[in-house]
Amino acid sequence: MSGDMILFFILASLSVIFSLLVIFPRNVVHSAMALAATLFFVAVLFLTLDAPMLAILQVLVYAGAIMILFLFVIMLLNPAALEGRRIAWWTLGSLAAVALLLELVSLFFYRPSPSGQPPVAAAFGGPETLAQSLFTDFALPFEIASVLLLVAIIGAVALAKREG
Amino acid sequence: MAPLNYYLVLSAIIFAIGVAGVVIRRNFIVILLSIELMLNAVNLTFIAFARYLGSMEGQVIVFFVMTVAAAEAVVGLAIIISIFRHRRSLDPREMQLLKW
Amino acid sequence: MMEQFGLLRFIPLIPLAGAALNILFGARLRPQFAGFLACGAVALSFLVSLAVFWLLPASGVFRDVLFIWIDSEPFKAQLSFQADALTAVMLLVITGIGLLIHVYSLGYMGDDEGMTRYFAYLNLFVFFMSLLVLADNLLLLFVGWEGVGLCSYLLIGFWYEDHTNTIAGNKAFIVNRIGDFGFLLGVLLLFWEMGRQGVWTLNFSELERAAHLLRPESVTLITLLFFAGATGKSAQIPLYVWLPDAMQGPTPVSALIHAATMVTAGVYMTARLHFLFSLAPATLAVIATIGALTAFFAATIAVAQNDIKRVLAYSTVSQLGYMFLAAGVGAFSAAIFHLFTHAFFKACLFLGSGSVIHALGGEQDMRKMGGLRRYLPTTYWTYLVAALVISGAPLTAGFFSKDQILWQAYASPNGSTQLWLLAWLTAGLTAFYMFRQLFMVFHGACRVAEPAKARLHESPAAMTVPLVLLALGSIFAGWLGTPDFMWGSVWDPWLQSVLGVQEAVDDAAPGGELFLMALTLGIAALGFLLAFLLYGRESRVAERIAATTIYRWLAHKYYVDEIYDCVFVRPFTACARWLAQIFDPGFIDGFVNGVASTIRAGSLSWRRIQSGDVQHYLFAFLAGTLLIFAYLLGR
Amino acid sequence: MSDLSLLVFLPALGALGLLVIPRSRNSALLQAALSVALLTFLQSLWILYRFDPNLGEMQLVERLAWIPAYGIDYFVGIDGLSLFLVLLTTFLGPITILASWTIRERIKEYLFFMLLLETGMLGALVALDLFLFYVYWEVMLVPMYFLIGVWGGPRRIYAAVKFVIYTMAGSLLMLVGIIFLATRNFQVTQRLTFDLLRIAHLHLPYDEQMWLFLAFALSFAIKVPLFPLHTWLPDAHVEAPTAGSVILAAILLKMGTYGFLRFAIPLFPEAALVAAPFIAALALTGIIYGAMVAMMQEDLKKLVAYSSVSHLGFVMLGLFTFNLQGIQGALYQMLNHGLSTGALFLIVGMIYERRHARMIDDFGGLWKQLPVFSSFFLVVTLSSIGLPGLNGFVGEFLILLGAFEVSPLWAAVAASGVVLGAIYMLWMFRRVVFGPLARPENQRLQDLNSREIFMLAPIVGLIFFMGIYPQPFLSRMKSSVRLVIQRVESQKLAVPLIRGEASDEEKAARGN
Repeated sequence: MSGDMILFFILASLSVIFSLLVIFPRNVVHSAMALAATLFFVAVLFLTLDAPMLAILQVLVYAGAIMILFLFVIMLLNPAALEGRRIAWWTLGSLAAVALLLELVSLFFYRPSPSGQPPVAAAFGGPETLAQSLFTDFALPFEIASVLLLVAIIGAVALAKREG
Repeated sequence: MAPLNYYLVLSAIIFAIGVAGVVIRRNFIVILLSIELMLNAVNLTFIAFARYLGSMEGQVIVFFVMTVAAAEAVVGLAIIISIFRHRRSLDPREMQLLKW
Repeated sequence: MMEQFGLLRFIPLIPLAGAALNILFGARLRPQFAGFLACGAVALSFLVSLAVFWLLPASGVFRDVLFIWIDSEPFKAQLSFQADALTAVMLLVITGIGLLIHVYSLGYMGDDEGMTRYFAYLNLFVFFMSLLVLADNLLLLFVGWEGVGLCSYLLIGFWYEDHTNTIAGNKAFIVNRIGDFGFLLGVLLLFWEMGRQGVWTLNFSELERAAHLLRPESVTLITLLFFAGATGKSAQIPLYVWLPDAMQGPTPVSALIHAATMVTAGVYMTARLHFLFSLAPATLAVIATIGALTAFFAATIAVAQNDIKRVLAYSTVSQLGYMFLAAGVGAFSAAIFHLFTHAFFKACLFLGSGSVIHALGGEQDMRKMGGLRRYLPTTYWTYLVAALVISGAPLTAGFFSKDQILWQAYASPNGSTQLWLLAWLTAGLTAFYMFRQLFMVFHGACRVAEPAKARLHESPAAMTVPLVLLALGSIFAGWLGTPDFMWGSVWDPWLQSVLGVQEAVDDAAPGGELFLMALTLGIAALGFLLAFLLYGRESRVAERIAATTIYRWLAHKYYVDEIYDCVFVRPFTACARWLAQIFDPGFIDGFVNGVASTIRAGSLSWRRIQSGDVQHYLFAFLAGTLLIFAYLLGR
Repeated sequence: MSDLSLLVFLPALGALGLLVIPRSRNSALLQAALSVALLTFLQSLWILYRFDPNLGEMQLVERLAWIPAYGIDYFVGIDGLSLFLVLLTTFLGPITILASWTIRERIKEYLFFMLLLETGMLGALVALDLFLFYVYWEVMLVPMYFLIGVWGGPRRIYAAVKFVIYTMAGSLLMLVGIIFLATRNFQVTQRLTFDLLRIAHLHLPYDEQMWLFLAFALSFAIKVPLFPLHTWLPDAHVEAPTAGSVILAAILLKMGTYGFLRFAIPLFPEAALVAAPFIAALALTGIIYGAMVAMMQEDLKKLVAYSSVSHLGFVMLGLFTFNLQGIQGALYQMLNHGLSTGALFLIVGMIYERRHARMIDDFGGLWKQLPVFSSFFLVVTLSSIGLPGLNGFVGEFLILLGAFEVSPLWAAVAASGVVLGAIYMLWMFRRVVFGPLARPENQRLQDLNSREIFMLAPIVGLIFFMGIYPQPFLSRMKSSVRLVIQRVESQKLAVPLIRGEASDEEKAARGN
C-alpha cells in the first residue's frame, strides 16, 4: 500500500468519524465543532486531488466564516431544551440512510472504475486556472452568484430584524 | 493514488450520514449542519471527477456550490432566528401549520 | 274578389296609438284628457269601420297587406288584414258598441285615480279585438285572440289592490290559456295536414279553397281542437268558470269585453272557419250539444244568484251557449245574428247594472236594492227594454235572433228535438231570471241602507245616453233578420257571401216556425209570470225557496269551482310542491351533492397523511429516492 | 386585426385599460367600462352591417397560426347561427355595466372581470378552432367564478364552487373528445388540425360518433342546463350579483344550446339523430318540471332560474327537431330568453337594491308605489309567457311548429308548458305587483330612476320589435340553419342501418 493510499484512508476515516459526530451529540455546539473538523479533513482531501485553491477556500470560507456564523447563532439563541429521542424514528432513519448508502455504492460499482489518475498540468487547480475558468467561460454565472449573495445578505437582514 | 471509486464511496458515506442527520435530528441547526455535510460530500465527488477527467469545470462548480452554500446558510440561519423568536423552539415538529 | 283597401290598417292602429299615447304620456296629462283621447281614437276607428261597411261590395273582400310577419319555409304568415261582410259586422259591433262604452266610462270611471290606465287598456282591447276580426290568417287571429285575453286579464284585475280581483284575472287568463292550448294544437295540426296535401298556408281564403283536400278524421280532430279554444274564450262547458268571476272588473269592462265582444270571439272564429266545421259533422254535433247544455246549465245557475252582475254573467254564458247551438246545427248566420243582437241588449243590461252600482256606491247585492225605479228612471226603462228583449218579447231583436236559433235547432238537418227542448226550456228560464232581477232591483220596497240611500241619484248624461242608444238598438237591430213570413232577412244574404248559402230546411212550411215561436213565447211568458209571483210582490215565498236544497246547489253554481279545485288544482299544486320542496332539492340536487360529499369524505380521511411535519415529508422523499434507485439497479 | 378579432378583444383591451385608472375613482372606472362596452356594441353593429344575409357559410373569417406544432390556429368566423348571439352579448354588455352602477366594493376588479367575461363569451361564439373554442369556453368560467364568489350573496362560495366544478366536470370530457377528434382526423388525413370546418368532413363510424356526441352533449347539457343537470343554476342565480345573473341567464346558458348546434349536431349527425328522441324527452321533462318547480318557489330569483330550465327545454326541443322551423325557432327563442330573462333578473335586482329582499311574500301591491317599474315588469312577464305580439311567441310557435312535424305528442306536451308558464309567471306577478301595499317598508320605495329606465327601455323595445317584425332576424339565420339541416338530413338514411333495421340490400348498397 503506497503512502498516498495510507494518507487517503486516514483522512477518510477521520472525516467519517467526525461526520458521525456531527449528527450524534445532543449539544449543538459539539455538532458544529465536529462539522468544522470534517470540513477541514475534506479540505485536505481536496489537496490530494490537486485542488489547492478550493482547499484553501474550504478552510477559509467554510470551516472559517460559515462555521463561525453557526456558532454565533447557536450562542445567540442558546437553545436550552434538548430534543427527546425516539428509538423507532432513529432506527428507521438510520436504516434508510444505510440503504441509500448501499444503493449508491452499488451504483458506483456498476461499471468498473478508472484506475489511476491521468497526468495534469502543474497549474491544475491553482488560482490562475480557476480564475481563468471563472472569468471567461463562467463569467455570467459568477456575476449571478454575486447577486445571489447580495440578495441573501439583504434577505437575512430583513428576516432577522426585529419588527418594530 | 487512490482510485476514483474510493473517493466516491467516501463521499457516499458522508452524504448518507448527512441524510440520516437531516431525517433523524429534531433540531433545525443540526439539520442545517447536516445539509452542509451533504453539500460537502457532493463537493468531494465533483473534485474527484475533476481530477480524474482532468477538467476544471468540476472545480468551478464546487466554487459555485460554496457560494450557494454560504447564501443558504445565511438565509437559513436568519429563518431559524426568526422562527425561534416566535416559537422559542428549534423543534421542526412544532412548525406544522402547513398540514391537511 | 279581393281589393286593396289601405284604410283597414287604421281600424286597429288608431286605438293602438291611443293606448300608446296614454301609457307613455298619460302620467303627464289630465286624467280627463286620457278619456277623451281614448274615445276619440275609438270614434275614428268607428268611422273607418263605417266606411268599410259602406264601401264593401256585396261578396267582396278588402285586403290590406302590411308585411311578412314570420317566414320559415314552408311556413309563412303575413301581417295583413282582410274585411268581408262578417268582419264588417263584427267591426261595427266592436267599434260602435265600444265607442258607446268608452263614452259611458267617462262618466262611470270619472273619479277613479287609475283612469289613464283604464282607458289605455280599453283602447288596447279595441286594438286586439279588431285585429282578431281583421286577421286574414289563423296565426294573426291568434294574436288578437290572446291579446284580448290579456286586456281582459288586466281589466278584471284593474282594481288591483283587492286580491279577489286579481285572482279572478289570473283565473281568466289561465283558463283561457288552457283553451288556447287546444287552439294552438289545432293550428299546428291544420298546418301540417294541409301541408301533407301540398298546401302550405294558414290564410283563410286559401284554406277555404283547399279545405276539401283534408281527410275527414283530421278535420274532425282539428275542429274539435279549435272548439276547445272557443270553449275557453267564449265560456262554454267545461271552461266557462272564469267568466262569472271576471265580473270583478269595472262594469263597463264587463259590458264590452265579457258580454258584447271578446267572449263572442269563439263564435266569430267558428263562423270564420265554417268551411272546416261544416266538413266535420261529429264536431258540429259536439258543439251543438255543448252549446245547448251550457245555455241550459248556466241559465239554471242564473236563477239563484244574488249578485246583480253574476246573474248577467251566467246569462251571458247561457246566451253564448245559444250561439254555439246555432253554429253546431250549421246555422252560422243565425249564430252571428244572435251575437249581433246580444251585443246590444247585454251591453245595455250591463251598463244599466253599472248605473245601479254607481248610484249605490258599489253595492252589488240585489237583496240590498229594490224600488230603485223611482230614483233611476232612465236606467229603469232601458233595463226593462233590454230585459224584454233578452226574454224574447215579440218584435224585438232577441225575439228574432233567438227564434231563428230555436227553429234551426229543431228543423236543420243537424238539429234534433232534444236540442230544441233544452233551448226552449232555457228561454223560459231566461225570462224568469231576468225579471226576477228586474223585480228585485227596481220594484218593491227600497232595501238600501241609509247613508247610501240619501245619495241615490240618476247617472250623468255620459252614462244615460249610451244606455238609451243601446236600448233602441236592442229593439231595432233585430229587424234586420226577420223570418221569411214577415219581410224576410237582409242579414242572411249579406253574410251569405262569407258563410255560404244555408242548406234549405226540409220542412220549410212557415207554419212550423210559427208554432215553435208561439211555444217559445208561451214559456217566456210563463217565466215572467213566475218571476212576478215570486219576486214581483211582497211575498215570503222567495225566502222559502231560498232555503231549499236545490236552491242552495244552484246558488253555489253546482259546486263546480270546488270540484275543479279538488280534482285539478289541488292535486296539481300538491304535485308541484312535492317536486319543488322534496324531489328537486332532495333527489336531484341530493345526488349532485352526494357525489361531492362522497369525494369529500374520501379526501378527509386521506388528508391525514399530510402531517405537517417536514421530516416526515423528507422521509417520504428519501423512500421515494430509494425506490427509484432500486428500480434503476434492478433493471 | 380583422373586424371580428377587434370585437372579441375590445373588451379585454378595455379591461387592461381599466387597470391604469386609480381604484379610488369609481365613476371614472364605471364610465370607462361603459364606453368600452358601448364601443364593442357599435363594433358588433358594424359586423351586422357587413354580414351577408344570404350566405350560410362562415363570414368575416380570420385565420392565424397560433400553436403550429399542434396544428392549432386562431381561427374565427361568424354565420347565421352565431351572429345574433354575438349581438345579444354586446347588446347586454352596456346594460349589465349600468346594472353594476351601485356596486361599491372592489369596483375595479368587478368591471375587469365583466369585460373579460365579455371577451370570453364573444370568443366562444366566433371560435372555429376546437381548441380555441375550448380555451374561450373555460375563459368564461373564471370571471363568472369571481363575480359570484366575491360579489355574490351569503352562500356565494358554495354557489361559485358548484357552478365551476359542475361545468368543469362536463367540459373536461369535451376536451377529451376534442383531442380524440383531432388525432382521429390526423390518422385519416395525415394532417394535425383542430379546425372545425375540416374536422367536419371526417366521417366517423357510428359508435365513435356516439361516444363523442355523449362527451360533447354532457358538457353542453350541463351548461344549458338540461333536466336533470340543472341544479347548479338556481344556486348560481340566487347568489350571483344582478349583472352576473343577467349574463348567466342571457348568454352563458345559450353557450350550451349554441354548442349543440355548432358542434355536437354537425360533427356527429348520426349520433344526434339517434339521440334526438332521448334528448327531446329530457327537454320536455324539463319544460314541465321547470315550470312546476318554478311555481312553488318563494324566492324571485329561484323562480326565474327554474323558468329558465323550462324555457331552455323549449330551445333544446327545437334544436332536435332538425327542421327549419324548429331550429330557427330555437335560435330565436335563445334571443328571446336572453332578453326576457335578462330583463327579469334586472328587475329583480332593482327591487332587491331598494328593499334588500327577494322573497315574493316580502312584496305585494308594488304597482301603487312603483308604476313605471311594474309596467316594465308586466311587459317582460308577458314576453316570458309568450304572449303573441311579443318576441316569446314567435320562438315558441316556431318550435312547436317544428316539433309537431316530428311528433304531435312532443308539441302537445310542450304546448302544455306554455299553459304552465302563464300559471307560474302570472301567479308570481300577482303576488308581487298586485294586492294591497301592506308592508310599511314597501311604502317608501322609489320608482325607477332614469338610469334604470335606460337599462330596461332598449330591452323592452327589442321585445316588441322582435315580436312584431321578426323577419330581419329569421332571414339572416335561415341559410346557416339550412346547412346544418342538410348535414343531418344526409345522415338520415343511415339511421335505420344503425338500428339494425335495414334490409340486406340496403346494407349492400351502402357498402358500395
